[in-house]
Amino acid sequence: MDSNLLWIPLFPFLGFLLNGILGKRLGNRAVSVIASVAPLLAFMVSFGAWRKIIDPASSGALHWDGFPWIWLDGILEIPFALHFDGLSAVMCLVITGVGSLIHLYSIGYMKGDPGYHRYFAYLNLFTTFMLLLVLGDNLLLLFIGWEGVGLCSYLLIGFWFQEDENCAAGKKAFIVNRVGDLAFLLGMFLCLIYFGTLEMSALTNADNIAQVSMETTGFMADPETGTGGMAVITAIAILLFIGATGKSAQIPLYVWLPDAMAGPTPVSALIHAATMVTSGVYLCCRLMPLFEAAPMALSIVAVVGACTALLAALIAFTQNDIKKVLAYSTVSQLGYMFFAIGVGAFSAAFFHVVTHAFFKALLFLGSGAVIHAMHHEQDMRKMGGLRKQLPFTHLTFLIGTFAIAGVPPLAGFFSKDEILFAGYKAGIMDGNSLATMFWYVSVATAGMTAFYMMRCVAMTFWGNSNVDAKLEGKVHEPGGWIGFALFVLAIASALGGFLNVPEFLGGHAILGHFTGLHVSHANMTPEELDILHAGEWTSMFISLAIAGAGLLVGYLFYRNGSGLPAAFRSSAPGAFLGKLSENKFYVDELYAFLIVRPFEAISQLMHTLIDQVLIDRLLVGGSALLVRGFGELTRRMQTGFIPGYLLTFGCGALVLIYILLNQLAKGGAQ
Amino acid sequence: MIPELESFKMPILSLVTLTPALGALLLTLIDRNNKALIRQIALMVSFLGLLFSLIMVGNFDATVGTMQMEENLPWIESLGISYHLGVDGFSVLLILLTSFSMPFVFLSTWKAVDSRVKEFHIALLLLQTGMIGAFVALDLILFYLFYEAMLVPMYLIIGIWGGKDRVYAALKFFIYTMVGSLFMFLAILYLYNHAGTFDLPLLLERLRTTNPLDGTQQFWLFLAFALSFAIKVPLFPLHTWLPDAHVQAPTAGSVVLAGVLLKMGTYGLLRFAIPLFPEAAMDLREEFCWLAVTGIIFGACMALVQTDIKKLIAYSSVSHLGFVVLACFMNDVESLTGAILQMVNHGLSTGMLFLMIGIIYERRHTRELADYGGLAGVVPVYSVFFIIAVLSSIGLPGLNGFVGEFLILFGAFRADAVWGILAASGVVLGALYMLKMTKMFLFGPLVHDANRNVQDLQTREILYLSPFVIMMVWLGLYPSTFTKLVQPTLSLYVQMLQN
Amino acid sequence: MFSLPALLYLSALLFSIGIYGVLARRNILVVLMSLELMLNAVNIALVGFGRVHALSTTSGEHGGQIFTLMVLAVAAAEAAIGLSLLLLIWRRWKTIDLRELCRLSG
Amino acid sequence: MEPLTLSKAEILAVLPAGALFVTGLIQLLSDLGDPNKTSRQEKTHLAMIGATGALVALASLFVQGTAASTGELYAGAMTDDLFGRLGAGVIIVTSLFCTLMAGGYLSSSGNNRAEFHALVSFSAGAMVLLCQSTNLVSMFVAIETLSLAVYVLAGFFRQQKAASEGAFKYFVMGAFSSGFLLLGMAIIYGLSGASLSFSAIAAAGASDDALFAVGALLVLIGFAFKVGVVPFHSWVPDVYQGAPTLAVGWMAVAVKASSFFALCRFLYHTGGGAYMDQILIALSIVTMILGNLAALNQQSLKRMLAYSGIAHSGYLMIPLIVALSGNDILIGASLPFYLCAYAGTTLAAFGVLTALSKATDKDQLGDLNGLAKSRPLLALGFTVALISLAGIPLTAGFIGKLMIFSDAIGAGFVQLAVIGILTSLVSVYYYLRPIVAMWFRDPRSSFDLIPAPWGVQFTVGACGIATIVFGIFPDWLVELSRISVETILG
Repeated sequence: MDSNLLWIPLFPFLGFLLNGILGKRLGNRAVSVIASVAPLLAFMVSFGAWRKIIDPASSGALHWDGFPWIWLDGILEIPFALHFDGLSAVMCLVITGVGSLIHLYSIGYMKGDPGYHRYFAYLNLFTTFMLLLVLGDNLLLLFIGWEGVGLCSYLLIGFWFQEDENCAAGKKAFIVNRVGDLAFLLGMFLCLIYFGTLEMSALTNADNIAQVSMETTGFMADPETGTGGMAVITAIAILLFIGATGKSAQIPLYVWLPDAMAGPTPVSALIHAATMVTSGVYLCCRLMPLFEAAPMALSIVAVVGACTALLAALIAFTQNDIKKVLAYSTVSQLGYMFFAIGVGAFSAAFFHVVTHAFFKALLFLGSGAVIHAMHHEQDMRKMGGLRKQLPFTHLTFLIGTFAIAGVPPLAGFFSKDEILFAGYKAGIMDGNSLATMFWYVSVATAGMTAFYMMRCVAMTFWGNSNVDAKLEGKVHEPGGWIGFALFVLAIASALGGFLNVPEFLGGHAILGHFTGLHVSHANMTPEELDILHAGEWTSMFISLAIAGAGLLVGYLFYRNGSGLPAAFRSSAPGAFLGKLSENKFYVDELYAFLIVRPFEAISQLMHTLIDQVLIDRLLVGGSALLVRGFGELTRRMQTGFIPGYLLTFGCGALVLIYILLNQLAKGGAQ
Repeated sequence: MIPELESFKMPILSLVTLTPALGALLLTLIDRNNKALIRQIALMVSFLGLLFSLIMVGNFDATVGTMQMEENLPWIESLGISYHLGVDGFSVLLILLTSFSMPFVFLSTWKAVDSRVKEFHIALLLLQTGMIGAFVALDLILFYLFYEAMLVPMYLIIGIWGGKDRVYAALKFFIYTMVGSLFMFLAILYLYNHAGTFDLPLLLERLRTTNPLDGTQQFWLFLAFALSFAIKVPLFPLHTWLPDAHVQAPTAGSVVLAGVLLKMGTYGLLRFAIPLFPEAAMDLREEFCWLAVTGIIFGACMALVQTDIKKLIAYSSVSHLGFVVLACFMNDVESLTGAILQMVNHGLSTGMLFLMIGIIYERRHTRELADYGGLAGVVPVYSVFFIIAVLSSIGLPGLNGFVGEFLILFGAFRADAVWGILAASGVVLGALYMLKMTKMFLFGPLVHDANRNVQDLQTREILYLSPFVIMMVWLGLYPSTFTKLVQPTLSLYVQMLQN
Repeated sequence: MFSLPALLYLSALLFSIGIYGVLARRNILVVLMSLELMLNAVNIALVGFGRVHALSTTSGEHGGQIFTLMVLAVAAAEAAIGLSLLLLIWRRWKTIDLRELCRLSG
Repeated sequence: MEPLTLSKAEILAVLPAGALFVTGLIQLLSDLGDPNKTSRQEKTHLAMIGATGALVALASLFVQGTAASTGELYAGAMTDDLFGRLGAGVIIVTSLFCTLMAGGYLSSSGNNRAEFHALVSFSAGAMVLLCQSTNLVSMFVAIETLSLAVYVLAGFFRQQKAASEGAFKYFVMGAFSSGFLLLGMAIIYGLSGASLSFSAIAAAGASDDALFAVGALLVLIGFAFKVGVVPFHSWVPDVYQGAPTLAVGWMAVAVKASSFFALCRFLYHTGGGAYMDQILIALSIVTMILGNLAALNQQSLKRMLAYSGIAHSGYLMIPLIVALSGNDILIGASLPFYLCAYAGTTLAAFGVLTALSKATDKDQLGDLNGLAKSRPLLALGFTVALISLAGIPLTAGFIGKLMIFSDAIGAGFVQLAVIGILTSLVSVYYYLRPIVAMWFRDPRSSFDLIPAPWGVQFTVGACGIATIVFGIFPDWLVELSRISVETILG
């Protein structure tokens, strides 16, 4: 019971309230202070909490019982409770740490924007929800954060709401996420039904999982026979994973993330690179035992992850918007993480979350610095040669690039290597052909990552300047908080890998142990361990080679004066692939063609046909018309003609008498 | 703090119910030209009503599920009709919702309605009595009386102070509602002749023990009741009166209609139709659930293609109340709690949305989405409130809408995964049309010059919108304040149905 | 010779003629006469019944005859009203054709 | 032969009707001289004194006790029981209100003859007798007397073509139906063996005879004509439209009420013969449907109310059916209540029309446009009346419908209740149309009221309030109706 935990999300929330309500009156300076201090305070509280749980004497976790939330005594008890263990500690530190830096960065970046206080309010709110997401002790509370960050993402993508595109992108992000959330919700329902609770500890409890795995009637089984359907545990895992594909931009729901780049760049860094998009991975790690109990689900995760990684990398090849490149790179890296999860390497996935947070934030902030310096020019074709004007930015960006490409000993090297090894082990070493195939995919993707990042660097910083003449001379290094943030993140990207140095390299996999995701090798025989280490070495060399190759090819292609890209594009397959890649494989168009437009057309059609014509005109209006028609008919029967009236009278009387006599003849008097 | 009823011997339910009617009576004595005084008195009366309902809630014993604060007086003895009021978990929140929204409705009309002010306020106050009365009535005829008594003022409100096609809309509203309620009336009379009483508790007792109904009787009687309530809800495909009524009604009318009146339908299902005829309800459960699910999706699809904001929100009501109907047919405490919360939530969020549309309509005199766009820059405060209402409406966790939807969807999913999935897809669609509307309404470039000088919210408007926001957050983060009140009754109810 | 059936047949015949007259004739005057005929046809039956009952009971019951007298009075009043209406119609409409009085309808 | 002596009860029993007849005679006499010598007020006052006198006389009947029947008076020609008194009360009060309204109405139409008052008084007297009559002769005479008076009333505005047409239609058809009525009575008399009074007929066991059913049917047809039951209804809309508005109000309320009271007594006493209930069911269904449907598209308010009146006759037959069906007979008590409620609301409705009509021409739906803006109270009164007619709660009309349909269901006639409900639904539409016109539309014309409108306003107000009061606290009237029906059943 530690109610101090509440302060972690509460500080940013207070910042949000202050800035949101009073922001306009406080002035930009006060807003900046409040906004940046809030996550810093949260960082400090998290840090304190972290110190507490690494104390060997502690239980390794802090817990705040909170208050009843959705609470029906004895029926459904979901508290508003926070839980702080290794996994959430790391996430909290990353969120508040990187978050604080980005807040600071934003002070410089957003200077002079009319929505200054609004921006920081949103950012603080985001931090709040993100922290709630990682601290939530049950899935539903996590879901508050989950949707909350989605909301902030929506608001921040559409931050410059005067542009239609920005709002459309925000809307798209929210809706696509909602689709994922739908599955998440259903997953939670299944958990509630079969586990009877949403508490993390219960969902990861081995006994509970074993019990649910024994469930014979599958999900969506035929109600009569009880057969068919999917194993419950698998269904839960898949549904939750679909939820994760929404938030973490995986196939098929990744389409929103590239569009989300419409928001301010620090937002892209914080939300769409470092923190929010990794929450899907966090979710899977959080529920590791559950996922592990569903191997089929895991293989789906792996396949989806690897495919996403590949697809996004392919698209990244031809993007000219610097942020789009980074966005696809993010999608690709997220795909990596899911691939890792799919092959059972939760620790590696989570490790990659952390390192990715560092270097991707760095890259985005670097790109932001460029964009800022270029007065909101994002097209790389109009850059080039910026190395001279922006040497510091160039340096940090390069560090980020090498980190993501996997150059040792930068952060990305360790995490990516671990992932590739996991694939290697699951595929080649364990002899699983599917895993092998997707291991190849992931290896190829690693090379491609190095390639397109190199392309990005070369187009932006190297070579000849293509900068607009009007801007020439105005481009200069951003200083102040922007530089500071870049600096800190560059260091983190460089050194972050040492958090989890694998055992074969003499490390202790600290992070893996700390978060409890590490698969222990303690029960292996020395021989097995040797084989394992041999594999690890092999895998490392492969990954090194592929990263190096990627970087080299990239450099050769895009170094100054190289005609290779043009030559490639002029070849037939090159032109075809280039077009595909440039147009993002037409996925957006496909969705529009298959889902969005038919849906709207059908809605419109239903509105006209069913709602207006069938129900309102035909049924409602028709019955009214019918009644009124009869009314008119009866009215017309009143002719005003006395003989007619008398005849009616007489006939009426006669008919009645006739009927009566008939009845009497038949039945006699009653 | 809260006055103890025992010491006062206050007929608190009568006070809550009849205060507005007495206020209306008082208003008749006031000079029609003294508009300010009329408005103030109406406001004060509604606040008094709120005060009484707060006292009522304060004295509500959350530990028992049976009827409380009952008042049972003989009324028309010769016809067996009694003045029997009572409150339990089903009604307590709805009464509170009604009393809560009325003062703000009155505040919202200060500028909007300037012709026949006196009649308008009298109609609204009578409407309030009708609504609360329907929630507390435990005698079938008394209920029917209040149920119908709502009809006439609402009809007048739409017809007199409404928009261009108000006559058509009002007539449609009236006839539609009458179709259902007359059949219910017949069913009530049938029940009386069958079991010899109009008194609900007594009737429930007798139907289970001494005077059971056979299958056919149950079937038809249930249909009669359900038809009436389904129209009121409105359940697909009986919903076409709602868009027209909403669009034509003045703001206050829309708010009351969406906020409270529609709940009469689902409340009626829970209070009367299902417990009186449990077997028929079980037999027809599938059909009604399918209709509800269809309504959820259909309403959302319709909302998606609307260009009139009020119409859009009207269709969203069809969708949202589909959830409630779905939950009404799930006999478990979770769903039913969800149903009641969702009723309150819908009242808050849709009520607030209509209030806000009313505010902008006062300034711009159009409800076409195409006439707006880019307002967020012009009216930032307004936009914030609007977005909060939208978020509440699409069920963002942490706000009120989520809690109800979660419970309902859970219940539905547990009963039949297909229903759960289809209904839950309504949540996605909800986000779709709501955000589409928000985008067209608030965001994007400011294309119409007329929107350039729109005034932002005034203090009075902020004042009556803020309580809605507070309630939304309260219900979203600490719903147990309210679920506590509801749960014992629901547990009893579920037990009763299971026997 | 008193025969109730014969009287009744006569009565029925006259009544039918009256009905026919009312239904088929267009002259208001003839219609009025037919209406009188109907009433008086019934009178015949009443007188007949009255006689039978007066004979069969010892109490000196003369209901039928009294009834007949009453009906005669009523018929006279009716005729008066009818004729005055006829006059009115003639003044306002300049017709005594039943079929032309059809302005009010619907 | 017994000496001709009158008991106290016999004298008291004829007093109300007597007062009315005397008033009528005095009015006629006052017209004999110079019509302009006695002023409008004096005639009105006289009529009111007469009606009040009748009311006092009615009250004095209660000296003999409230409930119990005094048995047969005047050798079985009439009786004095609560049922009859209730009917008489409705009629006298209605005549009082009509008199109140008459002054201004008549002077606005330029007609100042006391004849109007005389005719109302005569017909009222006849109606009171009709309610009290217990044998065939007195019933026939009463019904013919009232008819004759009402024929003249219908054509009261002699100068108008429409009035003369309506009156003549009424007369021809009325006389035609009288023939049927009389034939029926003759048959019953012939079968019953020397008795004219209902109780004697019942006692003679004549109702078991097959032919009795024919006789009863013919009597029913006579009454069906009076109350406007389909297919004997054709006169109603035309006469209502042509006749003076006030006279229509009087006809709509009093003729219908008294006829129903008498029919009720006749049927309850004699049992109605074989298959009577089925005939009534058929007539009731046809009447409810046709009346409501035909009212739907009317532009003339008077025609609309005429058809609505026809429809209500259909509803009013349900209690008779219920009573005849042999089920718990007491539930037939809804008839007097419904009639009272109907009387109040109809009076209010016609009161408004009277107030607005300078002569009879202003009865188009559109003429009401915007009434609520210029004459809110009249509009309110009319609205209450319409809502009550539609059977919406908090009005007496609702309670009436409740009792009728409840009785129908209780006696097992669910189909009647269903049809009743369906047709009421239809009726809601046309009752709403005037409300729409009054409240929702902008004024098209000015609303000049007739002179001395206070009488009308008082009537509308009193009837409107009574409609609401009996809608909320109907207990007293319900009990009264119940006891009164009990009395005729003995």
